[in-house]
Amino acid sequence: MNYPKIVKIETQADQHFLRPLNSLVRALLLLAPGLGKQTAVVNDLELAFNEAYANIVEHAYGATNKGPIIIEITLSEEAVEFKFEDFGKEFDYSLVPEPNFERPANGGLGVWLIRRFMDECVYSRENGKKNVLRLIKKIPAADL
Amino acid sequence: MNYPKIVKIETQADQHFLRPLNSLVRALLLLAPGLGKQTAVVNDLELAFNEAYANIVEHAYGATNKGPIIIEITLSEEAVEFKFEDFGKEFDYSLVPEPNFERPANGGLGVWLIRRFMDECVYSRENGKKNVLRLIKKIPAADL
Amino acid sequence: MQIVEVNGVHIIAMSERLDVPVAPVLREAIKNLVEQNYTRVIIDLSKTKFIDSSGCGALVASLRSLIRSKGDMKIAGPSPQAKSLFELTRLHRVFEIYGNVDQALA
Amino acid sequence: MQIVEVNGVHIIAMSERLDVPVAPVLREAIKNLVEQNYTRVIIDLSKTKFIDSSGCGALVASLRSLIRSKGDMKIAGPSPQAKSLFELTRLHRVFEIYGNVDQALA
Ligand SMILES: Nc1ncnc2c1ncn2[C@@H]1O[C@H](COP(=O)(O)OP(=O)(O)O)[C@@H](O)[C@H]1O
Ligand SMILES: Nc1ncnc2c1ncn2[C@@H]1O[C@H](COP(=O)(O)OP(=O)(O)O)[C@@H](O)[C@H]1O
Repeated sequence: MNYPKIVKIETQADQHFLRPLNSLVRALLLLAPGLGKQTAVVNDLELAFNEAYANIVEHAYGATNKGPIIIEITLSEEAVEFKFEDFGKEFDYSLVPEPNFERPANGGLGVWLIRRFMDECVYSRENGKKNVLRLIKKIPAADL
Repeated sequence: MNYPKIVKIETQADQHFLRPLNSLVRALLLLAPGLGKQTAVVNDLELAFNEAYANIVEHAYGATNKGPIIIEITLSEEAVEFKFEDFGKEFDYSLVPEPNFERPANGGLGVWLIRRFMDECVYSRENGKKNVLRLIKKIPAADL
Repeated sequence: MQIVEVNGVHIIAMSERLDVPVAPVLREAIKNLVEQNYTRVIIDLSKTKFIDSSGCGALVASLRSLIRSKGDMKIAGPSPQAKSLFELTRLHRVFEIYGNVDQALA
Repeated sequence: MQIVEVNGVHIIAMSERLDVPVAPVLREAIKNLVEQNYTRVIIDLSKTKFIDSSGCGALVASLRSLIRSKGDMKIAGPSPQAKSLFELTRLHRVFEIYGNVDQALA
């Protein structure tokens, strides 16, 4: 099979699509070379994907603002990349504080989990209107 | 929730993507208004989607020719539409003969099943290079 | 999501996913129970394969609201994904976690 | 896909999907059995939730090749989706279909 394999998806920003997209991502990951048996890594990647999409719907667009989310998933033999593009609010991921683990809250874990599960989390604002978030994880060697 | 809901997907033509795409389609359909409890209809739609994608990979492109498949899924309250676009061989779906049910063969059921499960199956060749296949199914009223 | 009552304890069995679409449903269910003064709850996660941050948030909010009403909340049967998420977020120190509903009831 | 032998009958248990990626694997497995003169086969579909036209094609090809070698092929435990597909394509008149493997073995 020839790598990288790339899937592009575009939806309106809508939590409705979270579960169908997660199903696609999970099935894709389980077919990736080196990930099929690493359920824990697949779980982490699915969660990171889920948090990033959910945040864009909830925070970049919010209840009143609507627009598309454009996703590109790249599977190679070494890494998995999720790229998200949206036209909502500008946002600096690096400003999100660490959660206060001594005082658990009703939220505030999503960005921390994304960072924790992915090796790279790169955000850029393009042309003053597009948010681009690239999440990359190197595929760990399977313990045999 | 606001309908229609539209998802666009683009992949290289590759049977590798069949199962992940089927997972997405199935999960989307189960969320569509009026389809959640109609498992048999969801099965039929999933199968039609699967056959159309598989045929484009195998027949429109084939082993040597490579190119993208662009999919648009539209869920409305009345209908489900799958639109497939590819840049492979031209093909007239209406020329596919009925299977010979007296003499079962190793193949030749795909297009017949698509027609059988969908209400409309419209093919067009655009600009002498693009194949566009639109499959539409009206959502049947659920038997209560 | 399904709720049954056993000896004054309400067991809320979550379905396959505890994520953005269901997190508010869980919070609403807890609110309704607290309003009726039912404050002893077990959240049964034995069918739940996937929890996300909104699910964790809903569990924290539920626990808080039950404790505020002098009740308690136990979590039963988390999957490996749920367990490792609770540990990572230190929520395993905050939640009372049991292997299954029977153990949580005992 | 898993193959076990019981009293000279080979039971091939298909996994969740009998579709484009596995159809050729099934055909290859049948070819290997026939080459070794094992021609009595049960295809166990009890775990299989989804069959497509390539799956039907592989079953027809398998049946043909086994009959040509004076063997037989039974299908056990098809799901509602598989059953309705077999009926629609009239394959239920061609296949010997049983509720489960035990009935097919009996
Ligand atoms: N894509 C985004 N666009 C704008 N703001 C965001 C985005 N993602 C996260 N945020 C902001 O960062 C905060 C922390 O996000 P997160 O860790 O996911 O927790 P939560 O979503 O539960 O608040 C959010 O409350 C929001 O203010
Ligand atoms: N998208 C397509 N592009 C070109 N040819 C096609 C396409 N789909 C089907 N065909 C042709 O129609 C025939 C019948 O297709 P189908 O009913 O799916 O059966 P099968 O794929 O098993 O042959 C194929 O063998 C192929 O020649």
